[in-house]
Amino acid sequence: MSTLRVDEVSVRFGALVALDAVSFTVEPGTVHAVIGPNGAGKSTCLNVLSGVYRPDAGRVYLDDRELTRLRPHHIARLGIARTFQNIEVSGAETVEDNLMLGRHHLMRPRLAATAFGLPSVAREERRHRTRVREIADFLGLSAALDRPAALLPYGLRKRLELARALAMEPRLLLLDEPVAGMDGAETAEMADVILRVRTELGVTVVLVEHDMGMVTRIADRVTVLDFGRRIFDGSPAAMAADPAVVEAYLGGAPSSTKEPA
Amino acid sequence: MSDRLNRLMPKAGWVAAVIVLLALPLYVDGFWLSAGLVAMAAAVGAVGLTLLVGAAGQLSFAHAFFLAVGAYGYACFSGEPGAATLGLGLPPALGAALAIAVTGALGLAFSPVASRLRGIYLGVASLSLVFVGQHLLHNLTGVTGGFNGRDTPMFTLAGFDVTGSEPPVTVAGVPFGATERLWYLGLVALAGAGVIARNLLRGRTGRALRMVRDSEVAAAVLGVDVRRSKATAFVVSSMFAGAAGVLSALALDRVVPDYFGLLLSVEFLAMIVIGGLGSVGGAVTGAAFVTLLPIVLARYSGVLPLVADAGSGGVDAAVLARFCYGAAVVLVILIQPDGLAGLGRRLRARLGPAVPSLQEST
Amino acid sequence: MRKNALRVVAVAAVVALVATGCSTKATRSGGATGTDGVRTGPGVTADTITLAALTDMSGPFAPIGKQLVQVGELVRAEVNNSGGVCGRKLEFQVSDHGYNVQKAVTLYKSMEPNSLAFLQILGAPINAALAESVTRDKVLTLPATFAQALLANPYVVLPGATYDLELVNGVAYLAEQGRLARGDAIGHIYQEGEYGASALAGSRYAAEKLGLKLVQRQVKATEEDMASYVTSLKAEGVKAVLLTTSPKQTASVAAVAKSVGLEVPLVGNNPTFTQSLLDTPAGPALRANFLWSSTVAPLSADRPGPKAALAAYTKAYPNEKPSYSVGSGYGAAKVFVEIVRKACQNKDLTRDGMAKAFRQLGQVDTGGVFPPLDFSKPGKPSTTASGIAQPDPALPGGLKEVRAPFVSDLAKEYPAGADAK
Amino acid sequence: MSNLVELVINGLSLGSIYALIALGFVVIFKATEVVNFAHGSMLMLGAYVIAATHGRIGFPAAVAAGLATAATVGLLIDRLLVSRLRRRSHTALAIVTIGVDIVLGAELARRVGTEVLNMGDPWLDHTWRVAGFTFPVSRLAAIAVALVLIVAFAALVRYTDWGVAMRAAAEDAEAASLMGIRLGRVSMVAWVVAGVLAAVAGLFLATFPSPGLSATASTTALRAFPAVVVGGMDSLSGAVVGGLVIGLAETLAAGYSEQLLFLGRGLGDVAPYAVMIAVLLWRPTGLFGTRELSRV
Repeated sequence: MSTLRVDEVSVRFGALVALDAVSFTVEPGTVHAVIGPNGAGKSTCLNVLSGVYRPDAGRVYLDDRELTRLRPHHIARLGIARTFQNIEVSGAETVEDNLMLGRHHLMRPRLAATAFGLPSVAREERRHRTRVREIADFLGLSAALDRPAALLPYGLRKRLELARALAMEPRLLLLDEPVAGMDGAETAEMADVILRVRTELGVTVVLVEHDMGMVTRIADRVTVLDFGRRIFDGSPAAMAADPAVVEAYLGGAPSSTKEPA
Repeated sequence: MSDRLNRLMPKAGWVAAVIVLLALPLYVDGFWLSAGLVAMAAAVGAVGLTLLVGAAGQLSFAHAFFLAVGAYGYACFSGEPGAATLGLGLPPALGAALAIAVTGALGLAFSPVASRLRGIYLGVASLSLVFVGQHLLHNLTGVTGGFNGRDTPMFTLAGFDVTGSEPPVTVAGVPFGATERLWYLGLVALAGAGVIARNLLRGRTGRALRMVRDSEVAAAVLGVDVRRSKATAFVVSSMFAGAAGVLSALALDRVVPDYFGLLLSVEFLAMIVIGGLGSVGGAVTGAAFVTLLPIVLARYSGVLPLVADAGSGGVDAAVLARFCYGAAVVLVILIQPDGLAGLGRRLRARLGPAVPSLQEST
Repeated sequence: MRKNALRVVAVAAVVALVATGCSTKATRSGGATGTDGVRTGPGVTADTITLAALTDMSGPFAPIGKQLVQVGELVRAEVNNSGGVCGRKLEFQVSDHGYNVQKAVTLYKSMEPNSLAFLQILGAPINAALAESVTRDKVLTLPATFAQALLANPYVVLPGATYDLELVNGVAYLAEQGRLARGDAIGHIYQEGEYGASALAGSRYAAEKLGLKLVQRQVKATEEDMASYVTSLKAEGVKAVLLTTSPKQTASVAAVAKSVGLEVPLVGNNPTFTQSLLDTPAGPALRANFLWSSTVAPLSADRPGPKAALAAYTKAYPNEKPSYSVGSGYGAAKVFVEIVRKACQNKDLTRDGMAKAFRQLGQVDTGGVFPPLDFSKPGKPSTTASGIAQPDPALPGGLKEVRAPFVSDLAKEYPAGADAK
Repeated sequence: MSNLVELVINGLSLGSIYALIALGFVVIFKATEVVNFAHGSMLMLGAYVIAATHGRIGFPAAVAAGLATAATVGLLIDRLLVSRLRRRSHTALAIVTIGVDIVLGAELARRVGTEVLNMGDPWLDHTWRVAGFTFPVSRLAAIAVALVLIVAFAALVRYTDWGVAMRAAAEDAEAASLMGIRLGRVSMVAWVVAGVLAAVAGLFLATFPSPGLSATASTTALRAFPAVVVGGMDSLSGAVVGGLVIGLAETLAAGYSEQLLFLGRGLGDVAPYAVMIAVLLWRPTGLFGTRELSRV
């Protein structure tokens, strides 16, 4: 189990400060939500964690290992998987092949052996396909294995992306708005899946989310960003009562009390 | 019963195709074999290019350059030592293998540029390889023979002339000369190229390449080293081009710089687009279409209606061939984005149920 | 499943074997002796002799290729109307390679087995690519180019002086006219490849012998704007510019030279000029300074050969604009027919018979299209003479002869042929 | 020294034509993200129409006809192909324009043959001499026209609705379309403008010191590719700078070919591409091109 530590991270795009010295720590085995209004810097934060952006200042550590200077595929190989807000799956590929892509870094890179179709390559493929089917089972995608990803309904595609991330056998899972665009029932299902990922697979989850209800329901801990700055870090219960959060995030009106600001 | 028949049909088709290809030298004359050889050489190159452009999504105009490296490389490694142009006199099979390796190495040398540049910038940058290549081919006369090029060394394998007539072989009354023998070498090369490309596309490498094409960011967070993948695609594609170059050199008897110009690169792009980007079978079909169309039209222009006599100022065979494949490129992208490969898949799907797709789709 | 696949293979194999038994390719025509006692080879039957032309009718040299084929047809009709050769009619097999090497090589393979000889193979890169095959197949060919390297090939028929000799005579002409003196600089703009390399050998030789300083500029066939080359030649103070270029490059050189005040003679090889240049803005500059140094006579020359070629051509193709290729094509076809006639006299219409007849030809008179030709010395040009002409838009072909073909003293000493460097 | 000055003048005047060609590429790329490989054929078509008609209708009317024809072809390519393929990859679109180029190029090459067609321009081979240096009038006209067109075009981009729309589309096509910008119109105008620019460039490419229009004109247009890339595909000022840089590189390499002999003969043709590669290694999106944000 490993701890993710974000230490004074800043990201600027020209004059715009997307993240301003943000720090928080993700404890192993928890579901940690990062929330905030639009433009608060949530996605930027996730992009820094997965190595897509390099911060202008500050560091990110996984246990004692610094991630900030690593390229994204190195970070992925350390066991950090992520999903995207706008689903990034290969539409023309089957669900199974999309999932196999998650196994990429677990398979040995043997170009020549692959080219000449050596039996050992076929054996390795088979082994990973077996595991991929298990993961598909876990997320209820078994029936769709042979279908091209583009033909799946939206909710299933979101789930496929999550399954692909799980196929990487990660220690840490970064989810970018996993329930965006879903209806109530789908949201509930997804929340359930995320909890099972944590409890049954023991994967730590960092969740960027908009949906307040879902966050309070499943997160163990919440970090709230506003205009790139951290304005809160603590338990969901404490967040609901925090005046700064209420002011910034809930537009001045906590949904529970409907009290004017 | 019909179920079994359906399953057997494609297999029988393949077997029949292989037998026809094997028996062809017994029936058709040198022209057709020679045209077929050129098409097979092109097909090997096209398969390589479809890995790069179709699967990895990297537009490249440099293919003609890599073909030239393969062709000239073979001529240098296996050429007569002591002649006017550099020749190391290595055994032809070794020379060919080294030529392919050198092409791959040059692809690797260019890959820092390739992996830094995206999409269209790469396409345009790769144009420069063709022009710089032409410049070198014309100026390094000691190696390339300059404008007039140099002869292709004969291909012999364990004392057997593949591009000659020693020892004499006659099958069913047909003497097997250079063209007939080379035909089989072409078949072996093409089959090898096809199988290797399919293995690569179906496995870990191919999946990674297609993800890089669809989204570099997504590929990277999945643990794919994007730069390395792009470089791999470039190197592998160059090696296919190198093999195609060796085969072209053998088919043409002589390598001349004029052949490896921009037009050739454009023709290769046309092949893989017409065939269907990213499909091995499509690349082969496209190569056959683009190379055979002008040759066949030129040969039979006298018989075809609508085709004016060459030189009469009307639309002659060569112009017609260019119209045809220019229009084919436009039409394929406009109405049949999967190219001939997609068309084939659709036809098969309509003819028989549950026929497994033979192509790696994009 | 596996069993079925095996069965399919077995059936297919049987089918293939049966089919093989009736292969039609097994019978191939070989050498034979006809009833008239004439030995025949590929392309010759009891009543026809087939000659091939592998030419460019759709590429960059299409108009040249087209006119060469057209005059070839005229000569063929003439010969067939007067009874043919050896009681056989001449047939042509024409293919268009569009200046594409790969197409040319493939087409050659289809034409070679059915032709006695190649009346024409057009294009320097194509001739280079086919040189090996031509030697192996021992097939007599006539390339529509005058590069000296071709002389080394015993199966190549090259009527006329080579490019190097054209320039040797051209420079000698300027010196005779007093337009060049010892110590002067002359420029030479030439295309890369055999065309330029061949001409360069001549200009180097002439410059050395006459004590001139030669300033070389190599250009690519695709370059069009000659301004920077001319500017740099002007800076060298050249007194004349030799051109081994495309017509378009010639025009650019002439126009730029005039505009930068470089009013010196421009001497070009035979492929450097076409009549349509005179309609462009470069026309006046060309008329003022251009000299055409060519082994081919201009169409307007007052000799029976060019006159006959022009008359026949304008009669058959009244709407076409004849160029000097009409003359050279006519002369070349005549030479080729002479070779076939000679082979016929020897009763040997085979490839070897053609090669032998070619060397036995002796003096050939093309009515003044080419200077008198002598093919008896392998490796040597058939003549060392070339003439000088000037642009004149009023005449057919746009050129007026100012000096009939001559062999300059310089050319007499020139080690012409395959051994020249 | 005077040699150098004359070469620089040559280079800049040639460069101004490359700039015009490059500008046409960039307009289309900026507005529609299509790399137009048919630009060379459009250029040649415009020039061909001028060459073929000036004898009957006079030079000014022929120029108008040439510009109109090239613009119409631009319009047709946009309406018939580009507008239908907007959702497809840029590579697919680039390849479609290659198809168009093959067809159009084959037909034009067939019509021109090996002739050298006179453009019928009033500048002929006139030159203008100042302080011992010679300036071809046609190239001065080219520079003047290029300047006028570039200024006019810059004004078009800056001050008109279309310009605003094009810049918005270049920033983010999806957002622009959500904001009510008609991408179709942006693309259409871009192709028409590019057609006009191509025809103008074609005219000057085929006038003095070139003797006229020949079948190889469209390959010369290929040399504007390095110009575009050196400047940056989406930068209008980059196109102008790139054009001049490439023109200079080519002319100097040709003019000093003897001094540069160790690099081989015929260097003028390759110099533009060598410069391009050097620039790309230094800045992967050209001198003025927009850099991409994401780091992978």
